[in-house]
Amino acid sequence: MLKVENLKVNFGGIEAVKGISFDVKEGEIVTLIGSNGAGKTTTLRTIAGVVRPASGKITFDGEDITSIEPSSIVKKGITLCPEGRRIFPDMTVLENIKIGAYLREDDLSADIERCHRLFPILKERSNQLAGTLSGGEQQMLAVARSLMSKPKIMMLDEPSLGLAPIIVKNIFDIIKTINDEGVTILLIEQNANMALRIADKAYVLETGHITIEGTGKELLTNPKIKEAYLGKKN
Amino acid sequence: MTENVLKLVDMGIRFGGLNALDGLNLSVNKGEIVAIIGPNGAGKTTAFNCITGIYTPTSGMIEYLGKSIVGEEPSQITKKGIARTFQNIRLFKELSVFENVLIAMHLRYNDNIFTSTFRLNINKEKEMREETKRLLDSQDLYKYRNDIAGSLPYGIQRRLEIARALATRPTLLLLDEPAAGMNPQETMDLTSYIKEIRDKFGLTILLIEHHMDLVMDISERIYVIDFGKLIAEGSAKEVQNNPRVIEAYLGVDGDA
Amino acid sequence: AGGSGKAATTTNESGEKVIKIGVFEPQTGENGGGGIQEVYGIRYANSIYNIVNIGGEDYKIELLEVDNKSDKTEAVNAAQKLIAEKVVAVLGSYGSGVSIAAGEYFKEGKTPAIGCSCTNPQVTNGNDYYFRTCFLDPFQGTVMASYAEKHGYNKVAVITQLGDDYSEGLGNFFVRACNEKGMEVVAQEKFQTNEQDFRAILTNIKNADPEFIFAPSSIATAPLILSQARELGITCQIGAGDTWENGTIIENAHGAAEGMVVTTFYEANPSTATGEEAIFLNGNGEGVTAKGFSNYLVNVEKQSPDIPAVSALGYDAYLAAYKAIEKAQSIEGPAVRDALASLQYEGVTGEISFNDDGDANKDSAYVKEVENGKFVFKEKVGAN
Amino acid sequence: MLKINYKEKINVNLLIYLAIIIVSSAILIYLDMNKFQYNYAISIIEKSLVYAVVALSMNIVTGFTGLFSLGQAGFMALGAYTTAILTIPVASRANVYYMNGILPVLENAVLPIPIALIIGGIVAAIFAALIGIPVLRLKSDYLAIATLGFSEIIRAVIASPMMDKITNGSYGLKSIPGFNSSLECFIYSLICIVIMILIINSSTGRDFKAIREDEIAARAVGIDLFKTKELSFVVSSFFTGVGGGLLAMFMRSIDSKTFQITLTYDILLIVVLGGIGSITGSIIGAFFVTAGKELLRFFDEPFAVAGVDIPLFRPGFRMVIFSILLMIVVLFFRKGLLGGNELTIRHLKKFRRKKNLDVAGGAV
Amino acid sequence: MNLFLQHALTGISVGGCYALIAIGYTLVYGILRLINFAHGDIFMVAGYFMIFSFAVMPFPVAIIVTLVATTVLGIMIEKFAYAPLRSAPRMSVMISAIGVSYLLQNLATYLFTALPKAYPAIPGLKKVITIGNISTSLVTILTPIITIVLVMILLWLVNKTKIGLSMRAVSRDYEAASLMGIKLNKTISFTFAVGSLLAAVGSILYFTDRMTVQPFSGALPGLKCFVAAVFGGIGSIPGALLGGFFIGVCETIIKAVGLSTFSDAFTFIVLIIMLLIRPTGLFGEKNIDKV
Ligand SMILES: Nc1ncnc2c1ncn2[C@@H]1O[C@H](COP(=O)(O)OP(=O)(O)OP(=O)(O)O)[C@@H](O)[C@H]1O
Ligand SMILES: Nc1ncnc2c1ncn2[C@@H]1O[C@H](COP(=O)(O)OP(=O)(O)OP(=O)(O)O)[C@@H](O)[C@H]1O
Ligand SMILES: [Mg+2]
Ligand SMILES: [Mg+2]
Repeated sequence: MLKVENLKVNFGGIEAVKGISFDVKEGEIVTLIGSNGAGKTTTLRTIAGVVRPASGKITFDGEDITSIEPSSIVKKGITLCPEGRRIFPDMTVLENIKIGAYLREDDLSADIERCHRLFPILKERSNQLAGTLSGGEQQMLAVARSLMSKPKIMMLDEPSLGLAPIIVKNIFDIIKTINDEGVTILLIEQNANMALRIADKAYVLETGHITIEGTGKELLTNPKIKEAYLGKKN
Repeated sequence: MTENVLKLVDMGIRFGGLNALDGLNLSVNKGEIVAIIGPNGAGKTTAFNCITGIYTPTSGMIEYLGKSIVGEEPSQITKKGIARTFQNIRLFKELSVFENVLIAMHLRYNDNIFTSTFRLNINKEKEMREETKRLLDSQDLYKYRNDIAGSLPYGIQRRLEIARALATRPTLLLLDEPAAGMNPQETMDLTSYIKEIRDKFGLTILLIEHHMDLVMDISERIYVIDFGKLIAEGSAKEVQNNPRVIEAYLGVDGDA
Repeated sequence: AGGSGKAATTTNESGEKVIKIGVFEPQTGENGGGGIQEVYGIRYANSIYNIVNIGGEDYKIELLEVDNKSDKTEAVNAAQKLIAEKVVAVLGSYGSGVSIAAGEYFKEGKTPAIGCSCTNPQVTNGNDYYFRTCFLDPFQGTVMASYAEKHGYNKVAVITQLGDDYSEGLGNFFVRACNEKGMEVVAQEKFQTNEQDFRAILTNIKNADPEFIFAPSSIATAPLILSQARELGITCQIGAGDTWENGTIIENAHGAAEGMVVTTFYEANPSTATGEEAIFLNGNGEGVTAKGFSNYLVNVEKQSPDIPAVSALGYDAYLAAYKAIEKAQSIEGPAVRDALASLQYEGVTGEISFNDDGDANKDSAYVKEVENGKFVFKEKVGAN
Repeated sequence: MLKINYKEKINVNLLIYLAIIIVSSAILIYLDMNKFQYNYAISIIEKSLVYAVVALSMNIVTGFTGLFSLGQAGFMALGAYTTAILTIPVASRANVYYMNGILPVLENAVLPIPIALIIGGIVAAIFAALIGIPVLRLKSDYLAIATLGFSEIIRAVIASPMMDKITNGSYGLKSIPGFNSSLECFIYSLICIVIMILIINSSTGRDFKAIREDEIAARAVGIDLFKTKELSFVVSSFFTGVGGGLLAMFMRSIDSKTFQITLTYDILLIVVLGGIGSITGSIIGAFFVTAGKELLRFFDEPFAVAGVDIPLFRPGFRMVIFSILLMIVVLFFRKGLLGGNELTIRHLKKFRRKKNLDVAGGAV
Repeated sequence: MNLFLQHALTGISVGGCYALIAIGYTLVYGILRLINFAHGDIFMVAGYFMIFSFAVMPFPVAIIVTLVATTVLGIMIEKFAYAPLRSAPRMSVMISAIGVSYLLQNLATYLFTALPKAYPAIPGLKKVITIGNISTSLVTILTPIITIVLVMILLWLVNKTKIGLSMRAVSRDYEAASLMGIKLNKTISFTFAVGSLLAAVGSILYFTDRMTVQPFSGALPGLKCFVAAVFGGIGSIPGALLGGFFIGVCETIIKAVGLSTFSDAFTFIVLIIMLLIRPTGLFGEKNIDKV
């Protein structure tokens, strides 16, 4: 459903993404892994329309969406839960959840309820200013906010960054739950171990190129991956 | 051998209505590597901020080498030998790698504006540059010396931040989530790196981390805090099996 | 250091020899409005007297206008530009501050300068290359005090603009004269440059209950002071210096200007009162009435037919330069300067001759009052 | 630039700058010898030099230390008035203070120009030190508005009737001795500029930059935040004060209106146009803005094509064009003409290549 | 007592106008983190719009034309001078704002000369009302009332409507806002439109009271209102309202006690004292620099 072809992105003189191609099928969990600065975040931001590519093509359900406005991309059903959470700190938790559904005109209550079911703590904190939440709670809020736009495909950028182990586990469970509810997932993770376990398909990105691809299981057992990304212990 | 380097006694700090830290007790001995873990928002970074003088605790004591350092300026505390890195990397982004480290040398080469402007400090400056070169060399960073710090890959930035902290010649080094954003392999590399600098520079290290592999691997003792209070303390094993820690922090199968 | 004072002649396309007279006026900035009016007078004079004969040869006189933006830092470069262009003489500027700033440079460049309406003593003081065709502030302040005394006002109030040498200077001289005459100054208020709210100080003045308010300041502030005073119910007469003789004030004050008085340099038609008549001379030395100038203002410059006093002074300043060049039979700065120093002629604003300081020897000013939306000549007043 | 190289290698740029200085001096000497012919050019050069000093001093605090200060006009006023009061010839004083007289102590206080300039700088620096204590705690825009406020307060005090016998209140000062030659102006400016460059490239200058980059990290490596900020502010103000003194010498007569906020804006404009954090940028910017305004003067004069007057060309048009040019530079050179870099040989070579790369990509 | 009432009336009406302009600053700053130096000049140009439209059409139409034209001007300025700089350093945008301010002033000088132009008398507004010994015009009384009503509408707009929600989101984080599907440019244009509209209303009230417009009419009120906005905590609408009234009243008091030499200086002293007590103004958000 989402297809990226030969995508290149430059920042000033730096080439961050040097011509990558991959696709995501409906209902899948696809993960991008790779070391720091490999261009993962840049790829997602380009798909979301907040960064303009130098060349290449992005299609969604067969439609060219390269370089259209971020708001139109959201409207088409693609959302990005950005790196670093980026919640709106001086709005309440509930307002943050609601703003996720900015483009929707229909009734939100069912979806708000779903968020509250997934993240009970957010219901408790409804009227608290989001900036005062702890890191993990903010991360949950960011995911909940992305869900509110009723995405067809949800892109998550390192949702487990800096979180306590107990919450990391939680987050992956929830990603799985969301996926079971029918949302396609494109996930970036440093925690390759966990990511590959839930992924249907995975791509490894190295300095702007895709070097390895395969199913999650394949990559989990790939010796090169083991050495470079999973640590020797596994 | 068991010379005490850092001691927090009943330290507390409030932000408005929030008790971010509440009667924290903790001590670090010379040459140790000690870890602080705990859920998000537990107050770990806040503890670091209190130790380094960025916040002044509202109650309690901080003793460094047997003397209180409460209320002192961060720069003063650094001069006394406590250096740190930050949870969100804080390099001098637009300056070169060389300059980043060179600036951290300043505190040991007292210069005033007059001598530095009219280059009366030329010998000191030479020495500083030599030392910077040696330090970068030893940390395998010399090849990046002319690169702008902000343009470096994340992992290198982390190492540079540590190198910059080392340039102040600390006795005690505080590392705040040094492995955040690193993959397991990079995290393992970092583990040996931390051990290496501890031995090489004769450091005492206090670190905050969520990567349990790293924490369990290198720390001699672990403090666990939650809601600003100590909930457990001890060796990796002890902590790992402590039910309160599992409940609050690690989760049921705590090897994530 | 110092220039040679050698002016340049050039030849234009039609083969005439051309010399230049510099016009150093603000055409933009705070005093741009007044500056341009002075330029009108200069341009009109130039349109009549555009050929001067030196040593049997005709020279065409062209104007070189530079905008000093009412800004001292700009003024230095503008003045230098005129000197660099080798003008024979310089006319201007409206606003004493810029004239003072440029004065040193004209002196150094040995380029004689003739101020039109810059009334501050400092312009010519210590500068033997600066002349002017108007009277000075000490005189003007005294004239207004005499007027007030004559009309039986005993309690007067003064409003001046801080940091403005014209306003503060004139106000100060007025206060001194009043004190000498034994009148009581019941209130002395000051306001900041660009101020638009005078109600607070006017309320204080109202409370002091003066019989006359003297408020020398800029064209822009005048309507504000007038209308806010009337709005607060202040009914006494309000007076000001020469800058307020400007039609736009009456228009902008929406009727609040009625009854205000100003001292000024020029009256087109004082015959009704004194039997004299102001005469503009045409190119042949024949007298023509002010009509010619009015027509020029209307037809060429698209202005109202009333001749502002500063335009008349501009006219006189140009004429002084013209006559000095003719008299000196030279375009050398020092020669023209010497000719100016001993010049004497009948200008539209009265007889023009200069004293040792370079100031025009003028012993009377015209007082005008606004009646039915027009400045109406009231009387001619001397220093006492 | 002018960075003392601690290695043995000879700094090519240093030689080039020396050459530029020598050639400039030669040109100025030539202009001075033909003063009457070139007075206009000389006055533009002098003004540019003065503005270069002030712009660079603003750059120290704004560009290199990252403290957004808008107090320039006020510190210039202090320097200008001090210099003027100490240099107006005794003979002219009664004449200058014609309205209210002069304070007896000042009646005969005349000092040589260089000393007066330095004292002007010191007065500005002392005020900066006092103002800095409370104000430097503020951040970014709040610091800007507070310093702007102090600048206005200084101006109000200078113009106030209470200061009549010192500053001549509303009447301003004149008869200030000017530069004898453009070379003199060049020498004063050059000394200031060279010292500022030495400061910027010294270890103190590195501390300034560290604060600009990250205050918290700077403290964590042992930089005393307050002391260093204060130092930067005071040093900058010293040179701003000297620059003000130079401006007074250039103008020969000053009053409080000269030192309004627009003066600060003009300087800021130069700094940003040249490139924040660029030494050569500030200097080039000063010439660009000052000369630009003058070169556009022909827009104010009537202009005829084939005998037909083009009605657009009348007074005021110049400034419209100037504003538009300014906007164009701002919009197309986002980081200023030099964008935080220094104009060096290497830079010139790289320039073309870099421009090509800049075109593609970038965030929306 | 009369004296006091008269001064109080003056202070409140001056303050009302300041508040209206200050809110324009605050709105734009809140969203773009941009001190819109051109705001005072937009206010000045609105004055000229009124003069020229009033000359050719009846006053109710002229008022509407003025409001619309000023709003369009605000949007155009944003499009041409600020939008292209969205990813540029903050300082560039600020210089761009100074550039726009110069351009508007110079253009006005060029087109309309530096001479003050008479502002039309809107029927009724200038009517002088006398109560006892106090006299004032209708507009003086009307100004603070209109100001407060507008502020209430504005608060409702920002806090209770969808566009208000998007304004608040954009003010915090452009990128995150656009990821929510918010149209950045539309929201920013809207903010400028509202800011300019307020400037236009302020302009009508202010110039009706002061009766002349010249190219520099906007400079000083612009500066004072900026101070008012900072005083109240820039970014905060109630702050700007209070700041405007406070500065207006203080200024009047200072002049009334005969210290007008220092009236402007005093405004700044008040501001600096406020900043020293509360470094982000009265209601300014505390930006925690979390380490
Ligand atoms: N806005 C930007 N301006 C300049 N360079 C950028 C920008 N964003 C990213 N880059 C550069 O592009 C490269 C790829 O960055 P990106 O953030 O996509 O990496 P990543 O794979 O997500 O890494 P990480 O694991 O650290 O998040 C890096 O070298 C980075 O420095
Ligand atoms: N300057 C501040 N003002 C107000 N609250 C603060 C401030 N600094 C920290 N806090 C609060 O104190 C608590 C502890 O924060 P801290 O950053 O120390 O957490 P942490 O243990 O480091 O968590 P994490 O693992 O997510 O980094 C949090 O609730 C945080 O919001
Ligand atoms: Mg990333
Ligand atoms: Mg932390």
